[in-house]
Amino acid sequence: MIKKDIGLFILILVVGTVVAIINPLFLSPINLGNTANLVGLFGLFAIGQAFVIITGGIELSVGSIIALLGVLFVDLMVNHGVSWPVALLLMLVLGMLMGLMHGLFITRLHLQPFIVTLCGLLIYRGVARFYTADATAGFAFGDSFPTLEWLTTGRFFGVPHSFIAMSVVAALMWVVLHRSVFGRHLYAVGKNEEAARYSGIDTKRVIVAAYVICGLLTAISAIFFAMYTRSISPSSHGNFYELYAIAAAVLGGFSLRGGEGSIVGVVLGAILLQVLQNLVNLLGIPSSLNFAVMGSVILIGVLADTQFAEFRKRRITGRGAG
Amino acid sequence: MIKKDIGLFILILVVGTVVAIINPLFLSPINLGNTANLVGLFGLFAIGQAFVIITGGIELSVGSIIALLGVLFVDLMVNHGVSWPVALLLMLVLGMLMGLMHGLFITRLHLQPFIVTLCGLLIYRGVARFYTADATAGFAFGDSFPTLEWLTTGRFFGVPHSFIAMSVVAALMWVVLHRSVFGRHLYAVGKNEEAARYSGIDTKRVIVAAYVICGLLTAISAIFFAMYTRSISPSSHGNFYELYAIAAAVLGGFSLRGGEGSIVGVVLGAILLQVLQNLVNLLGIPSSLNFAVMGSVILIGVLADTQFAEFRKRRITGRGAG
Amino acid sequence: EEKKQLAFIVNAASDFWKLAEAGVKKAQGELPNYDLQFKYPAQGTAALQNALMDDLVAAGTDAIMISSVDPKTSVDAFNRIAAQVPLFTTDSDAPDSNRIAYLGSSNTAAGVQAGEIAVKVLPNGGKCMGFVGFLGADNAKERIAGFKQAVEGKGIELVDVRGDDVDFARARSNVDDVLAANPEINCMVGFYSYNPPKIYEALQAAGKLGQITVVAFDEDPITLGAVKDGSFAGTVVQQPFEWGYQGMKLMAAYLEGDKSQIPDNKLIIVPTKVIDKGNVEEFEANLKATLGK
Amino acid sequence: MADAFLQLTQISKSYPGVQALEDVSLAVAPGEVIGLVGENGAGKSTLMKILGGVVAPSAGTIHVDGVEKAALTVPEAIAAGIAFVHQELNLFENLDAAANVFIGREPLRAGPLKLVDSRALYAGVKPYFERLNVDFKPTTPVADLSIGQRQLLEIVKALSLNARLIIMDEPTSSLTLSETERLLAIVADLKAKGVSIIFITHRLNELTACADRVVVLRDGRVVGHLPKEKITHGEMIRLMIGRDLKSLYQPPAAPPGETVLEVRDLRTPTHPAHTVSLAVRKGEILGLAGLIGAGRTELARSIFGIDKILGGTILLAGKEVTLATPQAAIGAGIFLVPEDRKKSGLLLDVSIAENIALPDLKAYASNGLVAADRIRASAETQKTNLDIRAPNTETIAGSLSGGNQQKVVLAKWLAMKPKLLICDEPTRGVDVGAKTDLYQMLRALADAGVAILMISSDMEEVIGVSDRIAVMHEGRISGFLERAEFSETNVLHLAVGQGISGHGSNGVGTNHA
Ligand SMILES: Nc1ncnc2c1ncn2[C@@H]1O[C@H](COP(=O)(O)OP(=O)(O)OP(=O)(O)O)[C@@H](O)[C@H]1O
Ligand SMILES: Nc1ncnc2c1ncn2[C@@H]1O[C@H](COP(=O)(O)OP(=O)(O)OP(=O)(O)O)[C@@H](O)[C@H]1O
Ligand SMILES: [Mg+2]
Ligand SMILES: [Mg+2]
Repeated sequence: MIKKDIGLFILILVVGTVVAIINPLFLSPINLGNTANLVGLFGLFAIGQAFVIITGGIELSVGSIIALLGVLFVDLMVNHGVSWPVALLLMLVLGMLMGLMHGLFITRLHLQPFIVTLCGLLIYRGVARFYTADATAGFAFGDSFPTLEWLTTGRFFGVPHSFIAMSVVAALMWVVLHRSVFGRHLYAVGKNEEAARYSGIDTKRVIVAAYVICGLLTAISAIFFAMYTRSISPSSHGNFYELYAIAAAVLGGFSLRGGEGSIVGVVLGAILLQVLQNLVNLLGIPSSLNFAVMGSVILIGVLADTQFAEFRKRRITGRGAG
Repeated sequence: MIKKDIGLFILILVVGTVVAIINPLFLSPINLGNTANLVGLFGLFAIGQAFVIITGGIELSVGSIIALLGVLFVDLMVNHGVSWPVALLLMLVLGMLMGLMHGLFITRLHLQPFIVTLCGLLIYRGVARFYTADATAGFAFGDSFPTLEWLTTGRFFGVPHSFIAMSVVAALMWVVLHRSVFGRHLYAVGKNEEAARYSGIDTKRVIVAAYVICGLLTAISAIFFAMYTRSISPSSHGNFYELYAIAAAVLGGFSLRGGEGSIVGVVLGAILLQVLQNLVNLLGIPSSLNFAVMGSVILIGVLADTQFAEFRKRRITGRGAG
Repeated sequence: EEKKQLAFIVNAASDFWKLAEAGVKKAQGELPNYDLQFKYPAQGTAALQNALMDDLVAAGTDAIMISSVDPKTSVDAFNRIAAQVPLFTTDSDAPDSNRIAYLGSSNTAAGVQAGEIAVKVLPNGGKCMGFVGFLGADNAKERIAGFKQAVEGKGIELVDVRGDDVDFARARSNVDDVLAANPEINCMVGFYSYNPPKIYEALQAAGKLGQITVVAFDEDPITLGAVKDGSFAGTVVQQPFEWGYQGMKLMAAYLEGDKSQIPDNKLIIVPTKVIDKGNVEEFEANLKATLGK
Repeated sequence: MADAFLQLTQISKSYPGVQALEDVSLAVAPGEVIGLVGENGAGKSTLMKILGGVVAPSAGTIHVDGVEKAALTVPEAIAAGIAFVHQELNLFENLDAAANVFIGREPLRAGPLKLVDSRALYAGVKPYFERLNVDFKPTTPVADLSIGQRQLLEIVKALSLNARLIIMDEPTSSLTLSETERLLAIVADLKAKGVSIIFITHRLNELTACADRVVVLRDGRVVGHLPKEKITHGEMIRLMIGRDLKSLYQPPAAPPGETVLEVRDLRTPTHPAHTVSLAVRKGEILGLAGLIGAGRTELARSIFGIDKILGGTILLAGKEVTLATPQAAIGAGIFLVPEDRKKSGLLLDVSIAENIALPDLKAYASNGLVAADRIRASAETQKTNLDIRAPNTETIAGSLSGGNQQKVVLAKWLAMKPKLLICDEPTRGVDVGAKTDLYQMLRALADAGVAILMISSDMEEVIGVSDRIAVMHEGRISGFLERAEFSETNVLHLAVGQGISGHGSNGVGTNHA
C-alpha cells in the first residue's frame, strides 16, 4: 500500500521537476496556489469516490450532483434570498440524502451500483437543466457574499482554502479509513462481502454509509466549485468529473473490485491529474493535445511503477531461492 | 439469463406502447427506420463492449476510438485520395490493433483495464484533435462515394443497413459467445481467472481476443458513424459513448465483475436506450429533461424487473411450502 | 386544432440562446395559429442534432430553423431534411445546402469589430491571449480570423487561443495559468459568452483588473458590468433575440406562401454591435426589458 | 511393479519466509496408489501443484517418461496425463455442472468454427455421474450446488480426463461415509486399470483401505515411507507428528445443563415441506450428521440469520427470538463457523491477525479507533493455541495451507465468548494432530458452559466427539442417538431415512430440557 503511494509520489516529483526545468514559473507561488486550489476542489470529491470504490461500488453521478447542487445553491441565495449558511447546510444535507438514496437502492433493492448511479447521473443533470430551463445560474455583477467568498476562495498565506479544506477532510478520512472500526469494515465488505456478513458486520449499513460520505464530500466540493466558477451552466458544469474522480482513485492504487486503496493514494492521484492539466498550459502545449499528454504521462507512470515493482519482486524471490 | 432478457423485452414493449399511444407517429416507418439506424450504430460497439465486460474488464476508449478512426477514415479518403475499400480495411485493422494493444497491456504488463483504456480514451481523443487541429473533418459538398454510402447509410426495404449489419454481427457473436468453445472460455475467465488457468485455458489469449473483438466492432461502428454524421468534430464526436455501451450491457444483464450476460441482453439494452432518446424527441418533452426521463425510465424499469423477479422467487418457494 | 409546428434548434444549452428563446416567445404571441418549439439537443454534437431533426420531422414539424454545430459537413443531413420540410439556418450557415435562407450575424464581421476595439485601446500594440470553448468550431474560427484580420499590422499579436471544451472550471483555470505563466500578455479576448466573466474573475482574484485590456463577446451580465466599470474595453454582441423573433415570423410567412422576405443571396444578416462604456447602460436596459426581468 | 513413468528429484519450493518443500523425491509407477500424509502446511498441496503445473519449483527436476523438465505448465501436465482434484474448489459458478467437467477441453463440432458439441458434452459426463451416483443433473448450475456436491463434481472432472495419474488433494473432506466408500471403490477400480493415484487425506483410515504405500511429509521434507503392510493409523500419526495421540472422546466434566437453543418446526426454502426441531443444551456437544445435501448447512445458516426462515420458531434460553441478521445472532451469543472458508470464512488477501479480529473489532478499539497491537497480541495467542503454521500473524491468509486457513476461521470465533457455537464441518482439511487439539478446545468450551452444535460429515468425528447425535435426512431430523446407541450403522441408517432398531425413525427425540 505504502509502496504504491511512494511510486506515485515519485512520479509527481519527476513530472514536476521536468516541468519546472522547462518553465520555472511552474514553481511560482501564484501557479502553485492555483494548482493547489484545483487539487482541493477535485480532491474533495475524489476522496468521496474512494470510499465508494473501496466497497466495490462506483459513483457515476458525482459530476451531475456538483451541477445540481451548484445550481440550487446559487439560485437559493441569488433568487430566493436564502442566507448562505442555510443554503450551504441545505446542500450538504441534500448531498447526503442523494448518497443515502443510492446506498439504499443498492443494498435494499439489490440494484447494481453502476445502474443506480448512472440513473443518478442522468436524472440530476436533467433536473438541473430543467430547473434553470438550461440557463446559466450565476451571481449578478456585484453580488457579493464576503464571508462565504473568503471561506471558499480565500487564501491563507497563499494557500487556497479549498486546499486546506481538502487537507483537513483527507486527514479526517485517513483516520476513518485506516484507523477506525468502520474503516476496517469497509475494507472487509469490499474484499469479501459474504465473509464480512458472516463475521457479523452489518454490510448494508457499511455500504450505505460509504455512499453517504461520498454524497457529503461531493456536496462540499459542489459549493467550492460554485464559488470558484461563480456561474453554472447546468448542461456542462461537472461533466466527466466522475471519470476524474475514478481515475484519481485508480491511479492512487484503488481497484474497482473493491477492498484496496489508501487516502494518501487518492490524494496523490488527484494531485497528479491537476499537475498534468497545469503542465499543458504552462508549457504552451496546444490545448488539443491536452488529453493526449495526460493519457501518455499516466500510462508511462503506471507502467514504470508496475514494472519497477515486478522487477523488485523478482529480485527478492531470486535471492530467496539462491 | 433468458428470464432477464424477457424482462427487458417487456420493458421495451411497455415503453414503446405508451409512446405509440401518446404519439402514433412513433410507429411510422420513417421513425422506426431512424431509430433502427441508431440502434444499429450503437448496438455494434455495445456488443464489442459486452465481450470485454464478460472478462471482467472495461473498455473506456470506445468513444475516442470512434472519433479517431472516423477522422482518419474521412481524411484518408477526402484529403489523401485513398480509395474507400483500402481506407475501410485500414480502419478495421487499426481498431483491432488498438484492441490488441489494450489486451497486451492488461495481460502482459498487468495494468488495470480501467487505467489502460482510460489512457486510451485520453490519448486517442487527443491525437484526433491534434490531427485536425481541432477542426472538423468532413466531406466537402459534392463529395460522393456511392457504393460506400449505399453500404453504410442505405436501406433495404426501409431497414437501414446499419441495423442489418448490427443484426448480422449480433447473430455471429451470439454463436461465438453462446455456442463456441471460445465463448465458454470467456465466461470461465470472467468468473474465475485463476481456475481457468488451472483448467489449461490460455487466459491471456482469451482476454486479448475479447479486446480485439471489441476494437474490431468499434471500428466497424466508427465507419458507420462517420458516414452517418459525414463530419467529425474530434472534440465531441463519440463523447460518452463508452457510457452508453456499458449502460446497454449492464441493462442487458451483464455484471461489471465479469462472467455474466448474453448477446440478446446487450442488444435489447441498446434498443431501450435508443427508444428512450427517441421518446423524448417524439413526445415534445423539453430537451432539458431528456436525461432525466432516460434516467427515470431506466431506473423504474430495472427496479420493476428485479422486484418482479424477487416476487416470483418468493412465490415459488412459498408455493413449494404449501 | 391542426396547428402548424415550427422548431428552432440550437447547438448547445447556453444563456445566449435564452435571448433567442425570448424572441421565439414574442413571436408565439403574434402567431396564434402556430406551435413554436425551442429545442436544445442533449449534447452539442452534429449526430444528435441530425437525429433530433429526423425525429421532429417524423413527429410532424412543418419547418425548422437550426443553429448547426457543424454546418459545413452536415450538408447531406440538411438536404435530407430540406427535401421534407422548409429548412433555415441561423447562427452558422451551410450555403451549399438546400436550406431556404440564413438568418443571423456574420461571425467574421464580429471578430473584426472586436479587433477594432483592441486597436483603439492599444495604440502601442500588445500581446493578446484568446480563450474559447471549442477551438475547432466554425464560429470560433471565424471570430478568431476576423480578430486577426483587424489587428494585422497594428502591432497587436494574438499569441494563442486556449480551448476549454465549455468546462467553466477549465475556462477559469486557463486564465489563471496564463496569468501565472505568461507575464508578457497585456490583453485578453474572451470569444465565447462565458469566457469574459472567467477572465474578469481571474483578474479580480489576481488583483489585475484594469491592468490588462480585455475584449469580450456577447452580453453576459458580468461582461456588461465589467464594461460599465471600465474593466473591459468593450464587447461585441449579436442580436439573438432578433434571430428567434424574425426567424419564426419568417418561417410562418414562408409556409403561408410569402417568399418576398428571402433576398436573392439568401442571407438575412442581423448586424452585430459594439458595446462600450458609452452605450452599455442603454443596452442593458433594453436587454432587461426583452427578457422581462 | 512396472517402472516409474514420473520421477520428481530433489524438489524444493520456497515462498517468502516459508520453505514449503525441501529435497523431496518421489517416483510414481503405473497402477499404484500412493497415500500422501502430513500435518497442515507440511507441503502436500505444494508438491502436487508442482506436478499439476500450477506452481514451479525453486529447485529440482521432473522426469516425465524419461524427459527431464525444470517445471511443468498446466497444459504440459494435462498432456502428460496428470489430472487434479484441487483441495480448494475451482469451479465456475456461472456454468453448469457438465460444462465445468469439460472446461478447457470441450468436445467440438463444426470443424474450424470450434463450436461446443453440447450433446457429446452431456453424454460424456453421464457415465461418471452414474458411477459416482451424484444427486444433481449435468445441467444443474454449479451456483446451486452445496460444497459436498461440488467436491463430487471435481472428482468427476478428474475421472473424465482418463489420465494415467490422478492427484486427489483431500477429495473426501466434505464427503460423507457412503460417498467416500464409493470413491474408494472407484480408486480400486482405476488401479486395476493401471491408473496411478496420489491420495492426500487427513482421514487416515481411508489410506489403510486403499493405499499401496504411504509417503509422509513433515515441514517440507519426506520423513517416512510406509509399505502396504505397515500402513496403520498409529504408524502414520507417529511419523506425521512425532508422538501418539490420545483417544478422541473426552467425556464432559458435568452433565448437560438447561436448554440454550431450541428450534421448533423450522422450515427452510430448500426443503419447505419438512420441519426441523432440535434442542442443544448447555455444556453438550450435539453432533449433526447426514448425507450431502441433507440440509444441515442450511439449518445452520437459518439459525444464524443468513437465510430467511419460512416458518417455525427459535427459542433462546426458553424465550422466542427472531434472528433476522447475523448481527442479531451474534448479539444473542450465537456464532457460526461456516462451511465454505474461501467464500464465507476468510478475507483471503488480508493478514491472519486482521481476519481473527474481524468479528469482534469493537473489542480491540477505543473511541472507534482500532488498536493494532491489541489485535496482534490476541492473534498471537490464537496462533499458538490452535497451532496455526505461519511465519507470523501478519501472513496473508490466502497463502496458508488449507488446514491452516480452517484454523484461522475457527480462531475468529474462539477469541469471543459464545453461548452457542455452530461449527459447520469444523475440521475440514485439518490434520489429525490439530484435530485432537481442536476437539479438546471444543470440549473445554462446552465444559465452560457453551452449547455446541457440530455439523460434520466425518463419521469418526461425529461418533468420537459428540455427546449426542442428531441425524438429518432430506430436510428433517430423522432421529437422535444417545452415546450408547452410537455406531456407524445407526448413523447411516438414519441418514438414508431408515429407522434403527428400537428407535422410531421419525422420532424427534425426547425433550431433554
Ligand atoms: N502462495 C503461497 N505464498 C506463500 N506461502 C505459501 C503459498 N502457498 C503455500 N504456502 C506455504 O507453503 C506451505 C505448504 O503449504 P501446502 O498448501 O503445501 O500444505 P499442505 O500440506 O497441503 O497442508 P494442508 O493439509 O493444510 O492442506 C505452508 O506453510 C503454506 O503457508
Ligand atoms: N447457494 C445455494 N443455492 C441453491 N441451492 C443450494 C445452495 N446451497 C445449497 N443448496 C442446496 O440446498 C440443499 C441443502 O444443502 P446443504 O448445504 O444445506 O446440505 P448439507 O447437509 O450441509 O450438505 P453438504 O454436506 O453438501 O454441505 C442441497 O440440495 C443443495 O443443492
Ligand atoms: Mg493442502
Ligand atoms: Mg453442508
